[in-house]
Amino acid sequence: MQPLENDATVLMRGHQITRRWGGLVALNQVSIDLKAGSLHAVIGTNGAGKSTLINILSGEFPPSEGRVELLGQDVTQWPQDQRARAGLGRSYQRNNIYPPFSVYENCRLAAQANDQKPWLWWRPAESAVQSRAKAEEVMARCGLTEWQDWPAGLLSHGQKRQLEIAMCLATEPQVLLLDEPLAGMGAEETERMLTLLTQLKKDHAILLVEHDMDAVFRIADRVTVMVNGQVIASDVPEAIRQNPAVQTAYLGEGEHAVNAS
Amino acid sequence: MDKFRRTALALGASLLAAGALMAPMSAAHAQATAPTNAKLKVGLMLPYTGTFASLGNAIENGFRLYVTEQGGKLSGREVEFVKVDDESDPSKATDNVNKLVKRDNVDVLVGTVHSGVAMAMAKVAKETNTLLIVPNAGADAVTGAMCAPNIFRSSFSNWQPGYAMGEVLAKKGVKRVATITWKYAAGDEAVRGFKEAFEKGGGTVVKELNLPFPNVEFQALLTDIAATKPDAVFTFFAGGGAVKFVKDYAAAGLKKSIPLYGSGFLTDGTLDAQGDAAEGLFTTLHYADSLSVPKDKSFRLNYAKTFKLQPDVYAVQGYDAAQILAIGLKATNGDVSKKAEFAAAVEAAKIDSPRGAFTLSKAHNPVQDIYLRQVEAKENKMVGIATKALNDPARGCKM
Amino acid sequence: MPTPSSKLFVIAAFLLLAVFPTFASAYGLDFVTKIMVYALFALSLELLVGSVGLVCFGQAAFFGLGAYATVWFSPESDAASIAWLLPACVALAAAAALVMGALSLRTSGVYFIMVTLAFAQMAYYVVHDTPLGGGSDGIYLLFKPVFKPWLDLDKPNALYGFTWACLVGVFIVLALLNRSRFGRALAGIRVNAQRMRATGFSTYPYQLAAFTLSGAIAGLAGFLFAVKDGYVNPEMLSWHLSGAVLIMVILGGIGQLRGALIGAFVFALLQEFFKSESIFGNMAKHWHLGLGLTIMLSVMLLPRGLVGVPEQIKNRLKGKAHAAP
Amino acid sequence: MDASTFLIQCLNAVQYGLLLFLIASGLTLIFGIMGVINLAHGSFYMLGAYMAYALAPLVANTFGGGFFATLLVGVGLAVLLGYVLEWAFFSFLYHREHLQQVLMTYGLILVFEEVRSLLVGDDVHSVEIPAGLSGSLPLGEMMTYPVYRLFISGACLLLALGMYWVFKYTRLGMMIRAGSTNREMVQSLGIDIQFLNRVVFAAGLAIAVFAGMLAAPVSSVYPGMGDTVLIICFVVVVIGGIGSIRGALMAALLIGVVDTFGKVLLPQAAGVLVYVLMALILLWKPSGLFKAG
Repeated sequence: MQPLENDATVLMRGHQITRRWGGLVALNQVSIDLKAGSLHAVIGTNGAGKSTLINILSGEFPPSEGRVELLGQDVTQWPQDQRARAGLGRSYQRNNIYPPFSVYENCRLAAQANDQKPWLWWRPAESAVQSRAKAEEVMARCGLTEWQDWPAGLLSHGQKRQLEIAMCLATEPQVLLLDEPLAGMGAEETERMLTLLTQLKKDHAILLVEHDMDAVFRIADRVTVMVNGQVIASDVPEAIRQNPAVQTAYLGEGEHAVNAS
Repeated sequence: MDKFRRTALALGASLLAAGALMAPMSAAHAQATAPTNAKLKVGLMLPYTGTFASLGNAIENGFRLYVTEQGGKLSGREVEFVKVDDESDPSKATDNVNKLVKRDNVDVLVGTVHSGVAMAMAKVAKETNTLLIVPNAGADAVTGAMCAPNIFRSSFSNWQPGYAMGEVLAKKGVKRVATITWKYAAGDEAVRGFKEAFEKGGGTVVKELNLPFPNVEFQALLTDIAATKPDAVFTFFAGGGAVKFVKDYAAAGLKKSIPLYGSGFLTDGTLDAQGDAAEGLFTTLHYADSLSVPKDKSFRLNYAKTFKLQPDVYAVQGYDAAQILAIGLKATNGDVSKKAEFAAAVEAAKIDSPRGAFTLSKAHNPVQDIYLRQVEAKENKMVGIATKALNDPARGCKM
Repeated sequence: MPTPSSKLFVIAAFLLLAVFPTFASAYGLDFVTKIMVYALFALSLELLVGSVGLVCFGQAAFFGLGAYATVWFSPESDAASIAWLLPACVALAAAAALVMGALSLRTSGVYFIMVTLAFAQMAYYVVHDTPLGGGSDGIYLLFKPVFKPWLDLDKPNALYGFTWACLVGVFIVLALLNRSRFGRALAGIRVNAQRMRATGFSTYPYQLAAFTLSGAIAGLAGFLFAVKDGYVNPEMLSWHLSGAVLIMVILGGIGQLRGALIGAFVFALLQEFFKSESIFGNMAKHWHLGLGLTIMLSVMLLPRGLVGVPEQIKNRLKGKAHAAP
Repeated sequence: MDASTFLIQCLNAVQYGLLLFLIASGLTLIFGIMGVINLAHGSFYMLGAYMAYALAPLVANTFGGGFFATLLVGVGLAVLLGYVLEWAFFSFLYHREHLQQVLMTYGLILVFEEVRSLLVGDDVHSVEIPAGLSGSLPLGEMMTYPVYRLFISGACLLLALGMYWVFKYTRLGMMIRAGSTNREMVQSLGIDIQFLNRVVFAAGLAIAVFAGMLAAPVSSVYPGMGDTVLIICFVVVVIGGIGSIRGALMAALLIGVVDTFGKVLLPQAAGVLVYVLMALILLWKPSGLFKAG
């Protein structure tokens, strides 16, 4: 086992992660670092293994090979909830919220993860001031305050994506794994989300999986390109834009390649 | 709608709704003092649904037949029936009995078939000192550990038919017998009675087979019987289980090589379903077809006339339950509350039953002849008396 | 969250039950005691099905074990004290639930239903077939427990009051629990267990705790039933009883505590109604038919069970359409 | 247990396993494929047995048909009944939670039990084994084996192969399997899912009735017989893996072996063995032995 590099700013690292489903290799020797105060975007065509990577980093299922480190600890064998409590938050590509509960309750329940105290069975959940305050805060940050009493299931798709982020923030994570948060959002909502992400960047390490190229190149500090489960390039945005391998493999020969140069 | 009116409305509505639910229970019944000419309330707690439904009907028919023969009155008191379906479910038994004893204030309780339910009835009868006549359930404990001055039985104890067949096989010189039954009280008690008599007569029970109740897959155990090659097989099954066992036993070809013996319930009320698979089977029971008892002839005639079907042992037991009640009432001229005189009269009486006259033991279980019967042309023909006036040992009865 | 009018309904119901003995007949007292015991039993299942979303088809195992424990632990010669007998029976049922839950919770959905059924059938046959259980004809409770100076459960009024107190107590505990952090977490697990894990809740211990608590409450109901009848029988662990209590909870309406109460009362009263000779004469023998048809009608007309009736009526009156944002 | 007895017990185990599959086969359709928790399956089986008993004389004197003619009439009636039942009581239940189906089918059990008691009464009956199959073959020196039980085993194997073939290789089978996994998708493809559900439900009920009629001569006909098979049928479907015909057959055979040898070798524990088996399997493979299909 290689000694852990103790570069303090790397809050989360995936090291030589491989994942096989029977014969199919979904991820092949993928390594990735998430530094504090920086947003690391991962782009790639559908089926490139982006979601699999997020699922392995978040602990949804273990890697076939390789190691996952979080805040300097080897968390490869840790279950998902343990990683979440250690400061890892994730949002889902498909909406994964509590539809019957109100928007406020969705956020409050997420915030309660850090203040569980199940033995206080006679005290109402409302009395947990800490989770209530946190819920109010994240709703405000994500612009959901006026919808707080609506059942989450009745929100528009864009609003649900914002709620997904809000719930992720409610657990006060240090590392954020965001799976296509901008998918299906209107222009105005996308702008709001990008400003939010740039603010969050300051005090979190963010992994952003996204298809929206313009957004990625505007806010990413580092971009990793994946094709067929492998990393073909990982650099600052400008370098990636020039990188011939990325253009041929990812942007294809077509007109996109022309105006990119 | 402002807040105050809404809460008031809600409170009113819910009180109304909850009240409606309680209404049927609250009718406080006047405690009827029982002057001797008031109606005699008889509480019939029998299975009217489920596997024992036909037995419940037969017992009720038998009981009603005797009452109609007396002109609908017993020692001057008109008989009124209150029926409750016990569903052969012991967990509901206590409440069903309470319904009859506390709500309907019945003078006498008659029931039931399932021995688990009968045990619960016996406990309530003892606690409330209500007269109870058991027309079928053979659990030994009813006239054993649970015996009481106000509890009578007009049927049998599981021990009796088993014991009688044990004597028959011992006398016949049969040496090695295998037994098979469900793993439940009635089966265990019948096999225990059989073993007691058979081993006293020199025989040995080589194998005691049993299977979980109500499993009816007998093939595995029939093969086991064939492997042990006993001289004979003794069994206890009733209802659907009896039909299937007898047919499977014949289909497995064992009927020719290993004779099958059983307590009477193997072939009572099931003969037309069993067809010729039951032909020639020997069973022991306190009743049979073609008895030479005069009372039996008149009983069968009246029964067939009133109910358009042939009576069986359950109808006889229902009929005799009514006789026991009549004897007790005559001695106390209609006052059931005189428990001691009631019991004394019945203990001294000789009950003129279609099965043949019998008396009640100290523990109030019939001391009766157990007939040896053989199946012939879909009838349990009486071929002899297995044991004369067999008295149940009433183990554990302190009366 | 319970609405004000639902709280009032429950308070009114409990008040009515409290005053009922004053004008009840002896049989009425016994009958309502039985229904209250079944309501308590239904509450234990409502905690599982309604709050956590776990459908247990073996709840009668804990009910029966609680009842049998009452007889096993009671001395032959004299009355036991409630102070230690009741906790002992509840503890035994809770222990059984802990073991059964620890194993069953590895499965989910219909497989969970069948595993709980399997364990309950095992408990049934242990009690039915082994000498420990006292065999198929059941065993007697010779002396009913007492609490020296004030309480002798042999007296119907005392038992009625004690049962009422248990029912109200457990209802309040569950109501508090449902709105506590523990309760909200259970609700979250019911709606979306994956999301709960992603935010940091370890779902297995929560489910196991709820399963054990539910077993304990069922054990308490079993204790009361054994004391009421003074007789226990293997049928108290049979799958028929597990099915019946599930029917009560569904009929009453899942997701509301008072649904279990309403379900237990309506299920018992419906049976009484269809069995009564005075109304149906000799058709009373076929009471299953009426009950079965009523249940099928309730599925067709009441999608959210009896609890949902007021709201259904309100919606129809106002024709309120849900205005989506 | 000497060699010949062991072989006979194996035959008993296989025969009981096949009989179990026959009885549970209707449930593999309605519960396994359609996902409806059908507590009334035992009642459908009982309905079949009572039909075999009640229809036999009617068929005999209308057009002189024997056992197999009664079988055909019975299955035909069952398809009609299944069609009507699905339309009346189940067509609106698919979008509601599972427990509503539990409540509906619980009501059905009660109604079937009482209708049977009203129409045919509460006595125990039996059904004649068809003339050609009533013989029996010698088995070891003491026993004989009824030919009819072998016929039932054969019929069961044919049924298993038929169901497996229909579901694996025909368009109808493919549509049904697709419908059970994703109802909305199938609907959007233009397949009339309403009709499909009705066909599968009717087939499920018909197969359960067919099993009841075929097994009646062996099982005899008595009140509450549906109740005794209900739980074991669910055990078969669940152990096999819900939705898997192959799994149900394997599970039935496995239960046949455990039940048969359990009674002989471990009589005191015979009652719990099948449930211990199910608990072990589900804890080892939490979604049954085989995947769907």
